[in-house]
Amino acid sequence: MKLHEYQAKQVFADAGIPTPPSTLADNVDDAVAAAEEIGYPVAIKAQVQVGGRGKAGGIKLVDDADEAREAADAILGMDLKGIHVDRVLVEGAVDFVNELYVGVTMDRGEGKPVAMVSTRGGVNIEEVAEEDPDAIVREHIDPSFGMHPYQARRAVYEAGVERDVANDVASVLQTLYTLWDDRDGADAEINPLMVTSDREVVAADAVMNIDEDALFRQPELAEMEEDAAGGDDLEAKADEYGFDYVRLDGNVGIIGNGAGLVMTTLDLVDHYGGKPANFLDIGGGAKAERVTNALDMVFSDENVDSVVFNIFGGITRGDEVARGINEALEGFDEIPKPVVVRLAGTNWEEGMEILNEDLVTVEKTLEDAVQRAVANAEEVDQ
Amino acid sequence: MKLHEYQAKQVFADAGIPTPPSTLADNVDDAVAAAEEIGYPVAIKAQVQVGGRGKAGGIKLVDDADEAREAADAILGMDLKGIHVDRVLVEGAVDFVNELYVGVTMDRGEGKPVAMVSTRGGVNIEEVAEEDPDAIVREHIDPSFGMHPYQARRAVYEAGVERDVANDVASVLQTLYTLWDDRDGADAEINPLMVTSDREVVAADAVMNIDEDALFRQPELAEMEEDAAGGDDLEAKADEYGFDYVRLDGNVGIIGNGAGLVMTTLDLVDHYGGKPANFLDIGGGAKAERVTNALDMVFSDENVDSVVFNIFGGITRGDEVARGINEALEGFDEIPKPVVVRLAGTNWEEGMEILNEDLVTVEKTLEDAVQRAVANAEEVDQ
Amino acid sequence: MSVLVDDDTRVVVQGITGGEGKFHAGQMIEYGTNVVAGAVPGKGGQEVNGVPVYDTVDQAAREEDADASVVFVPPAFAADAIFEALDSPVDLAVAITEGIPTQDMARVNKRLSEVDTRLIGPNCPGIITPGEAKLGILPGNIFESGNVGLVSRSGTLTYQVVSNLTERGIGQTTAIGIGGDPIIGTDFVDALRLFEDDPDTDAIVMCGEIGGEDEEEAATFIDDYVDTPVAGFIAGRTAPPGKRMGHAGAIVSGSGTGTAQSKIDALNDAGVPVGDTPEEVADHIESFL
Amino acid sequence: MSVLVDDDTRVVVQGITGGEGKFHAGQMIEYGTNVVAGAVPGKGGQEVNGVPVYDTVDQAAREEDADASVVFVPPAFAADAIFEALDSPVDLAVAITEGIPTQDMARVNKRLSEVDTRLIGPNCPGIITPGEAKLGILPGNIFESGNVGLVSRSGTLTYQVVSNLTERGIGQTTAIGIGGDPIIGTDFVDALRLFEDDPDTDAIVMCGEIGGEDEEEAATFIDDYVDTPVAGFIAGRTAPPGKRMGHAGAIVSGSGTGTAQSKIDALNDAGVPVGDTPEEVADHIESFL
Repeated sequence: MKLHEYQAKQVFADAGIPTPPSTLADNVDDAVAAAEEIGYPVAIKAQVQVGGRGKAGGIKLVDDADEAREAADAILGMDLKGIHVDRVLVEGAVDFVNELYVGVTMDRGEGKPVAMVSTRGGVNIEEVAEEDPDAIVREHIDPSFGMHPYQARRAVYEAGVERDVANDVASVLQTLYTLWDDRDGADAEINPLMVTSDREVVAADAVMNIDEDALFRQPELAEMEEDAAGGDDLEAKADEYGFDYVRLDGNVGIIGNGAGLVMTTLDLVDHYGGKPANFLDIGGGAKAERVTNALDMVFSDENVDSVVFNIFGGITRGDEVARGINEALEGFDEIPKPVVVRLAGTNWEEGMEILNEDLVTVEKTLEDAVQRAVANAEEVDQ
Repeated sequence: MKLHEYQAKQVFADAGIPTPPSTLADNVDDAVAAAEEIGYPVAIKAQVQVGGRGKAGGIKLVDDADEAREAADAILGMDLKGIHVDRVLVEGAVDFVNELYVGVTMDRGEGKPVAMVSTRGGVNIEEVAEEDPDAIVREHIDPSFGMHPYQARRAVYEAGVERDVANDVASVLQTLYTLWDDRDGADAEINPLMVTSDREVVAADAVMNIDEDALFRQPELAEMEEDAAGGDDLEAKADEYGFDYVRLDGNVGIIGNGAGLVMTTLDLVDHYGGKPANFLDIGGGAKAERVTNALDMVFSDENVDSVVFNIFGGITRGDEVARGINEALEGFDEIPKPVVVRLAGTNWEEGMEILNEDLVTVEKTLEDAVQRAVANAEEVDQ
Repeated sequence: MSVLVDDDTRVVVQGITGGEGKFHAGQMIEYGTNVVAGAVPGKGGQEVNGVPVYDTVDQAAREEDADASVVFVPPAFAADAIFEALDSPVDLAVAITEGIPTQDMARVNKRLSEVDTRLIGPNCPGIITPGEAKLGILPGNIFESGNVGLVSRSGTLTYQVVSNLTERGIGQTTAIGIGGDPIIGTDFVDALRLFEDDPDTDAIVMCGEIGGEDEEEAATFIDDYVDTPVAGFIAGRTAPPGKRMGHAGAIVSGSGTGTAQSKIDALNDAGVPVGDTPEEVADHIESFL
Repeated sequence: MSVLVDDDTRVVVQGITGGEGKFHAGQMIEYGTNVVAGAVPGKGGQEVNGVPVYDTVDQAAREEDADASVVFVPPAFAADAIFEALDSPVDLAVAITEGIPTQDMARVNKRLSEVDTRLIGPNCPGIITPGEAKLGILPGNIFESGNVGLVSRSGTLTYQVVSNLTERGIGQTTAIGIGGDPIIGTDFVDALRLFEDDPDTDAIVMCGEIGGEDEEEAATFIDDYVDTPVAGFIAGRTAPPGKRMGHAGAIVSGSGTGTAQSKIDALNDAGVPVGDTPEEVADHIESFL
């Protein structure tokens, strides 16, 4: 779960990390009023969760009320990479001389947290990571101890942060780690962490991703979630249903249980010449209702021409799946898209007995099921 | 630093450990009023830091206002093992069916914290520890992780706590560990932790010792300190001066630097037939003023007949010591008690040059110095 | 005939009184697994599926002489349950639970470096030695005893590949579902080492997926140490970069590592053929035997 | 001729810009110790006592090829400084600081179990190999090079016993003040092992004190493994039970262990004579040589 910039900034500020003054606005008048209150220059920043906001015109620096009005008017309501902008953060501009990068994330290879510092912060940090990885100093943290103060200092000095601000940067990094740790962060980043002309350190951006699996113990952040979601309607619906769902640009709808098996189904659709319309994992142990919801999801996607339903039961039981498929399809006068079903594993025989074969095509193997679905899609497409 | 029962109970209660209702009172009327407010039966408990309070008459259980008045009157103002009682805690009596013991301390042998649980709580826990150590279950804690919940449960079930209260007892133990850890506890104990007839768990006593070395980061507890001290006047004075001081019952006053050397000086006084009047360690790197204070301390003890001042300089410098001795003694028309000085180590020669040998006797070796001091004491004693 | 578990393995089920724990303990017993105890705080003294329940894993393992534990405990309490298993006499813990916070697993991972106990999972289907013992939720009927070792990051994909093998009459020594989470106990390299050292395992299937670099590390390990022939499968070839597919293991970083292609290339370079379909994987294995 | 430190030892001083650090770094250099750097955050680039200061121990040790560190850092920050040393290239850290919270030291103690770096102290006078190197605050002039190893929990008592030896012309290979805190790095057993393994150490003085059971453990170790003759001294024979004398090491529990008598008995049982006075200790040592 990714927090919006304004939410992350609030979380950081509450923890004592210096941030510029800022106000959230959802209309032009409020944005201009906020700018006047803060004092120029200010930055007007689209609050949408897409990369490259700045380059796409979602951030503008303004020097007076007229410019503020013009910028707010341009940004509010714009579409940034398909996402509608309905709020802006109006933020005091920082007179900076350096842009640093600090971040904390989980290094899954090492199985431990890692804190990172670079003196080459700013928009190109991904390129820096790619081209000159040594420019980002990494300090691994033993999660049983947490971050020792010396580790924050070491990372900061090793990165070559200037000595007169090194203590402040180390302190920000230490706070960022504590936040990441306390709030079950997946990533926490400040890029850029600006050094001002009067040698102060200010977080000019704020990124905070929360581990979805830990939201149960982060009630305050979990409440932010709805607000932070947004984007594709079907993906929002999937969130509601609690599915792992990714929309793709093909026409073969895919439903299965278990990420690896669903990915494999996608791969086979591709292998047999089809194009996957989505990834949809109903998870383990799904009951009939969940199966019905999954079909509803895939039918709602107008790009879908054909559906393959591939279940290999472990905790998921074939009879439950068959019942769900029946329920989903028996409501229709006409089945909207042809559905191929393949059931294997736990209770697959019971499932086959229950399944209404007037409504679906049944195949015994994964390969056959996928090939049939691809063929169905080609037929519809013609 | 040992908290009073009422202080420790407040700290425990604030952390969520169930405690009986209680009120501190420093006069009989307030004590009775508190008892009325709480409702009988109540316990009236002397707030002094001596062991065996109950057996010495410092705790009385009362059933009505008359008894409360009588008990408060008896306890307030009494002397408990030499300590004057000027406050009582009036506390609701608990209708208990079992007395448990839970505690957390540092196991110095293992170099790690240890949590303890026993179903044989109550006044005789020390005897239990002595005679049947297995009746106290010990669970060592890895301080980098802190106490895992399973450890609290394991200790509680292993101790044989009844299943219907096991969760509550484990939760108290977990909280006690967290307190001990957060507040830099040396020991934290609840004895007894009572199980009531309606199967609730209540801390009927509370012990909390704080690591003196950590008081700098426990400002709230450090403020309680003054209140918690009390006792011997000279020991209070030593606290003020910041000396490690223990009053003993002999007549040879002993001042030195470093605990091991001072203890050795005591041992030699004993070895040569004298009786140490005290242990006084001026610590490392003492300046002249500290030396003066130390002499002042020892002279204030009317049992002292003779003083031996034994310094082996490392960070402590002989010239500073000599200056301090001169300053302390030059103020007197007549030196109150004969002082033997032995200087060795850093700057001892400079010290010997400075030292006013009209005021003290100088010996070159520890053995000679102690023997001379013992002889001086015998002389005065006659 | 197997690695890690067999019909001598004496199993404790943590969370045996919960819905999943009870059901799968029953399934495990039905399969023939030697389930000797359950462990659930506060439920000591009860009996579930005919086995005695204890309040702590320690008591269960001590009283019933258990040497393995399976964790069916809800995610909020699962890490603590794993810590408990690691600090008990068992020498194998299998964590089925899905959705354990990653930071909890980082702490577990630290603890794992300090103890000899092995962890499989979490978020995994478990481990099975066909005909002897299953610890977890794998559907026992699709497995058959034989001479192929299988290790997989994905649960249902494992079943798929196993069924492709079993249908051809190719049985398995042991199948290990190592789990798809970012931080797991036993990884590909650990499992490959076990199979390489098992005289009865004549071929190995390794099912990976996009995300992370475990398959790449496994490829290097195979190249250096594994003589037993290995066939691979990598799920997620068509996953678009940067999209999250199902579990956290399946995030493709933009940097060229962690993609299906980089994994396939690494395995191919180590002499491991990678099937395009599960059937092709079975073809490769058949050719080894 | 020595254990742990000699004239090749390259020393970093943590806290070299503070009052004590600066003074004692100067004293160490004057004694001939090879002090190669200081480490103080924010003071990198400065020079103190003629040695360069770095911002981190890592940088200091890397740039100046140091292999030992001495910690003169105030108690509130000392544990972090020790952790820093343990996580740097040095393989010996000597912590002089007195008054470090015990819980901080418990965490340091855990870390010590994970690294190869040795810690001496805290709350100790340091270590000296006479004529070669001193790391700490011991007054160098009372020591003399020779063949007696000395290990002591107490600072000034060490000086006393050393002076009794030196005055008789008995020199020392190395003297180690292990510190009087409840939790310390190197203990009696560690130090005894070092001296036992040192071919130039012909006799050992061990100065203990009341509290804890380290002396009892040392006695067992001596009985089992130490051939080099050992003479002991135990401070606190006249300390009343239950009274706190100076430092936390010196608490007598009521249970019969930790008392001076139990320590003396244990040492005697291991064949170690215990002197009533420092002079008697010197007598014993003289008799060994």
